[in-house]
Amino acid sequence: MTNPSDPIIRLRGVEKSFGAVRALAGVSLDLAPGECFGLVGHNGAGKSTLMNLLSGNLRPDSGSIEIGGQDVTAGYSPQVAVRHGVRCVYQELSLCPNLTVAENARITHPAIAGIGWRRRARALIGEMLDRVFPGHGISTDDVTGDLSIARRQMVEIARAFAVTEAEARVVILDEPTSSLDSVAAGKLLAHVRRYVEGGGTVVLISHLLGEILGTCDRIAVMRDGGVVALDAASGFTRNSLVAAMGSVAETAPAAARGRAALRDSAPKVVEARPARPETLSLAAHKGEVVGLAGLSGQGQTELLVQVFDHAAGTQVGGKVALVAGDRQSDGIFPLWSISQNISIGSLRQFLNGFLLDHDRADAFAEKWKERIGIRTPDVFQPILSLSGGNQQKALFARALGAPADIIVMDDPMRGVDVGTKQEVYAMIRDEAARGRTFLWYTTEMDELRNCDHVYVFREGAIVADLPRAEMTEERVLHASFRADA
Amino acid sequence: MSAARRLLGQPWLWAWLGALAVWLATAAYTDGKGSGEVLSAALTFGAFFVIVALGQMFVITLGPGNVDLSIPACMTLAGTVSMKTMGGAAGMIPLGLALALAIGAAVGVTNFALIRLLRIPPIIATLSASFIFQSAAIWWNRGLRVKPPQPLADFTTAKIAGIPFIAILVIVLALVAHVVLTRTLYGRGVIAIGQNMRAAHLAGIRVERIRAATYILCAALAGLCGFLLAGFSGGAALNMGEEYLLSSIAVVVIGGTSVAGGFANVPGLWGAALFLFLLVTMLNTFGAGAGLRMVLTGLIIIGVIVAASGGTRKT
Amino acid sequence: MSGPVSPRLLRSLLPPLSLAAILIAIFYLQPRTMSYFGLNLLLNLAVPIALATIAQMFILCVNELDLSIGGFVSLVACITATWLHDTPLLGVAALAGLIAAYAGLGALIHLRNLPSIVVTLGMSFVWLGLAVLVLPTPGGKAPDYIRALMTLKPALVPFPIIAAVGLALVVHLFIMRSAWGTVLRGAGGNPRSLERAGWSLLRIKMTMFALAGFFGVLSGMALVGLTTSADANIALRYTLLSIAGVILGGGEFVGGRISPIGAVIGAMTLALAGSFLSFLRLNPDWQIGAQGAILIIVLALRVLISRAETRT
Amino acid sequence: ETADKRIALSNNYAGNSWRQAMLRSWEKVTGQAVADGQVAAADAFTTAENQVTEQAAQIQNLILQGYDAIVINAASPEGLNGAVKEACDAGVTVVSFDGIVTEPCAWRIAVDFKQMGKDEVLYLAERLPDGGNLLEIRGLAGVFVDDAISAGIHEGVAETGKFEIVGSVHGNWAQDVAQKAVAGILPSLPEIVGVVTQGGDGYGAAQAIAATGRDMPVIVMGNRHDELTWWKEQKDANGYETMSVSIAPGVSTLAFWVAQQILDGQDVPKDLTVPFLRIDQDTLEDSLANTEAGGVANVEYSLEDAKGVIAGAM
Ligand SMILES: Nc1ncnc2c1ncn2[C@@H]1O[C@H](COP(=O)(O)OP(=O)(O)OP(=O)(O)O)[C@@H](O)[C@H]1O
Ligand SMILES: Nc1ncnc2c1ncn2[C@@H]1O[C@H](COP(=O)(O)OP(=O)(O)OP(=O)(O)O)[C@@H](O)[C@H]1O
Ligand SMILES: [Mg+2]
Ligand SMILES: [Mg+2]
Repeated sequence: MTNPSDPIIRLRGVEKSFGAVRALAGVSLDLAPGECFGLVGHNGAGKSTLMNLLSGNLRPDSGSIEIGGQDVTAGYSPQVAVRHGVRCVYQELSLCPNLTVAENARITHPAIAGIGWRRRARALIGEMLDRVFPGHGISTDDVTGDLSIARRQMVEIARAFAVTEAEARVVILDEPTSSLDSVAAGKLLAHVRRYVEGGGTVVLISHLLGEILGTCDRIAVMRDGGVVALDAASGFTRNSLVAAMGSVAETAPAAARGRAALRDSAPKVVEARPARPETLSLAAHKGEVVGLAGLSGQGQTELLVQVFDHAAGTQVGGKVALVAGDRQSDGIFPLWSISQNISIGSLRQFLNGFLLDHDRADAFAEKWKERIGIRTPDVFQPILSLSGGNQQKALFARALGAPADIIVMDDPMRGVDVGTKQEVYAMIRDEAARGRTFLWYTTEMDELRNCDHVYVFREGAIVADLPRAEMTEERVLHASFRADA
Repeated sequence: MSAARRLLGQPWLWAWLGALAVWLATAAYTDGKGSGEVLSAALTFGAFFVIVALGQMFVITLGPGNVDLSIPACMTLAGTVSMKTMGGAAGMIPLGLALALAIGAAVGVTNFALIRLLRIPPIIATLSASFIFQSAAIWWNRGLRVKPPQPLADFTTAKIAGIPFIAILVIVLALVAHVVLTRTLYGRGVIAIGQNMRAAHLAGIRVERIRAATYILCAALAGLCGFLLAGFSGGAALNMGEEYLLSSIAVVVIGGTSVAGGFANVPGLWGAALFLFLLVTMLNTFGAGAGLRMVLTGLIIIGVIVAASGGTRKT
Repeated sequence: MSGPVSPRLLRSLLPPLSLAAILIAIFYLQPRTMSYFGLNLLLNLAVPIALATIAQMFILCVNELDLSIGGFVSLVACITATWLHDTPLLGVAALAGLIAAYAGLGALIHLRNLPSIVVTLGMSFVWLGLAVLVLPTPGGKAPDYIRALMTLKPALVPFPIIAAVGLALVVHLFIMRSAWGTVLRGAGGNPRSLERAGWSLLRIKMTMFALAGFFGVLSGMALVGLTTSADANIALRYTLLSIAGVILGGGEFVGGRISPIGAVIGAMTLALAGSFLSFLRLNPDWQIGAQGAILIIVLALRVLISRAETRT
Repeated sequence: ETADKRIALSNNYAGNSWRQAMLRSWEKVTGQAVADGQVAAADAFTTAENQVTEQAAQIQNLILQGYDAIVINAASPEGLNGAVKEACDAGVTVVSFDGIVTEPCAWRIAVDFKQMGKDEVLYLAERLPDGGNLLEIRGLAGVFVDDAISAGIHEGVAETGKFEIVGSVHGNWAQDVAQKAVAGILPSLPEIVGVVTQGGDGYGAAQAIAATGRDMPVIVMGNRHDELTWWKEQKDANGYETMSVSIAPGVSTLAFWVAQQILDGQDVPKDLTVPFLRIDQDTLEDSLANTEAGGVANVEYSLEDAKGVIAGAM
């Protein structure tokens, strides 16, 4: 049903630079109606920039954009994009937290106005939520700021697919599943398939290659601002995608490393219980990597913060550093440079008496930039000049560089590309071998395989306690859902 | 070329340019007569503004909504209590100074307790508390103006080679504040909190300790200013701090510190303090009536802010 | 067992509860106030404050702060008592011009990305200076129709109460319920999202500032209707009162979280708090301090109650 | 007979020494009157920030509290007329002083501020027959007292024809503000022979002028203790001569007795005038001795004094 000869969107030689950074170096792409188009690439490859051009939020430095055969480059803006049916779900959420779900729908659908608009908005967004995420548990009168990040993501996605007078012809999803657990992600991908089968076009950006391979019709691989491979999905395998992105091919996570013995030999450094009745408690021993699993938003973050704060009722033997997952609200200092963002976690090391030695702090940041591979000319650039994934790497550098015995990680791999992930996994294993303890909340099953011990969370409580040897995907999923649900 | 651009990017530049411009305009109007003396006066009075603005700068840097509106009341309370306690006796000066600082610290603790324990927004908390401090000052000595000890009066009005001694003192104070802001854990913490309080907490910064210290520092500086100003102007009056309410904010922001928090600079404070004093002086010299003078003051402040913004988005 | 009450509902009940508490305290201290005449006297000066608070609310809604509203209301009062009285056409034009100036201020703040605190700080000097120029010494005279309106004695319910309820409802319907108002509030919650959805932030800011200017003008006119004449410093306190009123009413400084009904109630509460104090007959030394104390107590109650609610 | 009558003081500002002295005189005199059973109550109420709206609300509250008379020091001569009218309509006697109100139903104990300003210039004309340049320190812009005194000064300058006002600054009736404003404008001014002030700002001006090393001009003082002390020091050191004039804070007690007399059914004219309190070279020592350190030269009124003032106006 794909008909490449009659594209709905045609990009020709699009270029975009931010100062010295060349984010896009002449990209040409065609998007056909009725296809799901996958876009993958390392962090900072230019994927989000390309989508921002497509949705009118950035102007290309050169090149042209055609929609439905019409050249819209001159004066292209979000308004024009919306008029042509181009919708976008951004990498950073863009709901108004002070408005209800229904009111947020009104923001992107100007057609909902006049008498009875509220009823229509409720119906519109409610139906779409039911369609995409059945059993979502969101009321259209909920204020979005009160929702968990996963539910906000659902609202945002449903809003993009909803149709009023302006049709939705092209929906861009920039890492839509990064905050969703696997069940919700599965529902979304199923909806994407239904949607494209109905003739719509979806651009799907994701670092989860399985998702891309399983959902998309065609896949483009980006590297350093250009498209380096473009083919039907069937023409790629996981390994060939990784190879095209320029990352080392993924190796299977180190299997059980015979570290189960840690539980018996090493001292216990963390003992924590969620504030819920009928919960197991979590323990971590020195040098262990402990996984926190379950659907998203089941109390994992709260427990991590509890450990971080040395809250009453938790026993924590050592200094704690945290890697934030929600980097905008929990991690980044937006006015600071990369160097300042990295070194803030370990400032005490750079004191000469009372005064900070900035040179030492910068050298430290530079070292970590190299070590963790942050893509930037130098560490004095503002942190916001980094792509989402690279910002996340800076947060990793902050925590790993800090003089902490215990590192808690709040779903830290959101938006990190495969190559980097492998490097970070290796780094975590090294650090653990040196005696650091990790508490690692993740929504990705693959990552749990890096853990020595896994606790599954449900509704704020710990419901399963699985040593590495006993952990299987089935057992985790089984524990994640209530028996009666 | 790039040096010029770096200079243009400095947040304090516009305040200094503004100060220079109004000073030159005044000098041109009077054919240069007395412009040295004007500068000397500007240094003296600017010094008082800078003392309180240093504290206000740290508070404002803590982030949106953080501001200390109790500065005038704190100055009055510290000024009246210390003057009355010293009773004009030279030997009591150290005690008076300690008392002024202690009152400032107590005011800061009160402010922070309201903000932290009762979770009242700082703008309202400090304003409400200021009424109580003002009442305390009234109750303490019923508005009597006790004279400062002579050595204190001499100290605050002394000049070295035409430069007011107090200005030198405050320049040193500003240097210390600059180092504190840029080179200490505390300064780093303040700036981090101003950008994102939750992220600062999760990066291991002692958020509440730093916030408390900042409100206490600000009030202590206001206490110091009240003490020195009372010494300078021959006694503490109940309304002595009134002017410092809006001026302290204006000096901080014209000086290039971000009202959205997380970004501060000290050199701009001096520039802005001189600018505000010289601006009023210029308009007085031109003989502008009160109404016109206020209109022009407002428009020129806005003009400087517009010039300094350079259209960049920050926040 | 009854269903759980949403914390948001409880939070929104707090302002009316504090208003009721303070009203009951006043009735207890001075039963005479519990009459048509008493309520009228008790509340009529709260009407201009409520209008100024609504003006401030529009500004706070888009994450700005207006430190000039007091000076602005003073200027409006001066113009109302002079030009609007003597040469109505000129007066109307001047007031319309002031609203336009407010909209322009919004545009300036948005386009140059200026901190509104400083711009409005500067404007507070400008408004006050203009007020001194318009009316160098106190005086002037309120136009008769404004005076007549403000001293209206409708049957049964005193005018200030009708005015407050009407104001709260009209603004609530507009900003909280209408489709357009939703967009305006959204601009406070996440301006970037609005921009991406194709709304012009410039127009939104200008609209909000113009609305603030409009209610500022109403406030000044209502004030002159009560005082019968104006002076340049007449309403300087409104700046802080209006901010406190919005906060007392459950609004927040950032994020577009506002409540017009709360704001009107907050303004009333503040006005009554002052009266409550004078009924207590405190020692003059502490009367000023007590004004601060009562603000603190009312706000602290707000926090304590909402903390207790979240615990259950 | 007023033993069961209740009188309230409505004051609009308490933030300077003059107002504090006024409140204390009120407390002292009325406290005695209450103790003697001359009236049932005489409570003082004050608001914080010199604001019409707050004072109007305060007056309305006093009406509700059922006071028989309200004595007002008003924030504005016109702005309170609405509230004052309401008080009169409710049968409350209203007596205004210092800051008077123009509402016809109220009594006024006025000081001729314009004359006070004019007297300053007339004094200077006498002292400095050759005339010269003057510096004017004004009060708070937009307040009628400031305007009235300034108008008197300008009238005096025009009438005597000897002086030119070369500089005018607003000192907001505050020591430190005056000092700052004068220090700023002074360097640009030619030689000054006299400084005309409004009270509370003379000492600040003297400090600012002393700091420049200029010859000390004749500064008209405003009865504050620090001003008088400074004058005395100068007088002893170099025979410095000037005068000092202001309104006595104790005028609040006169207003109290007038209100009491009205409640007593006496016939009192609506407009009374009190003389301002003037201190000259030869009365300086006496006045200084009678002024509390840090306070303001004061005169308190007794019932007999009040009766005298009323009789004088008939
Ligand atoms: N506003 C900006 N200012 C400066 N540089 C920018 C800006 N936005 C993006 N860049 C740079 O452009 C390049 C491409 O960034 P982009 O966000 O498109 O990457 P991405 O492929 O989406 O990466 P990720 O997978 O990490 O989200 C990066 O090097 C980034 O640092
Ligand atoms: N668990 C949390 N999650 C999110 N934000 C938090 C959390 N705990 C604290 N904060 C935020 O950080 C602020 C600072 O709290 P924090 O515990 O860091 O204070 P602190 O500086 O460590 O105090 P102290 O110096 O007394 O130990 C709090 O006011 C709150 O806004
Ligand atoms: Mg991206
Ligand atoms: Mg702590």
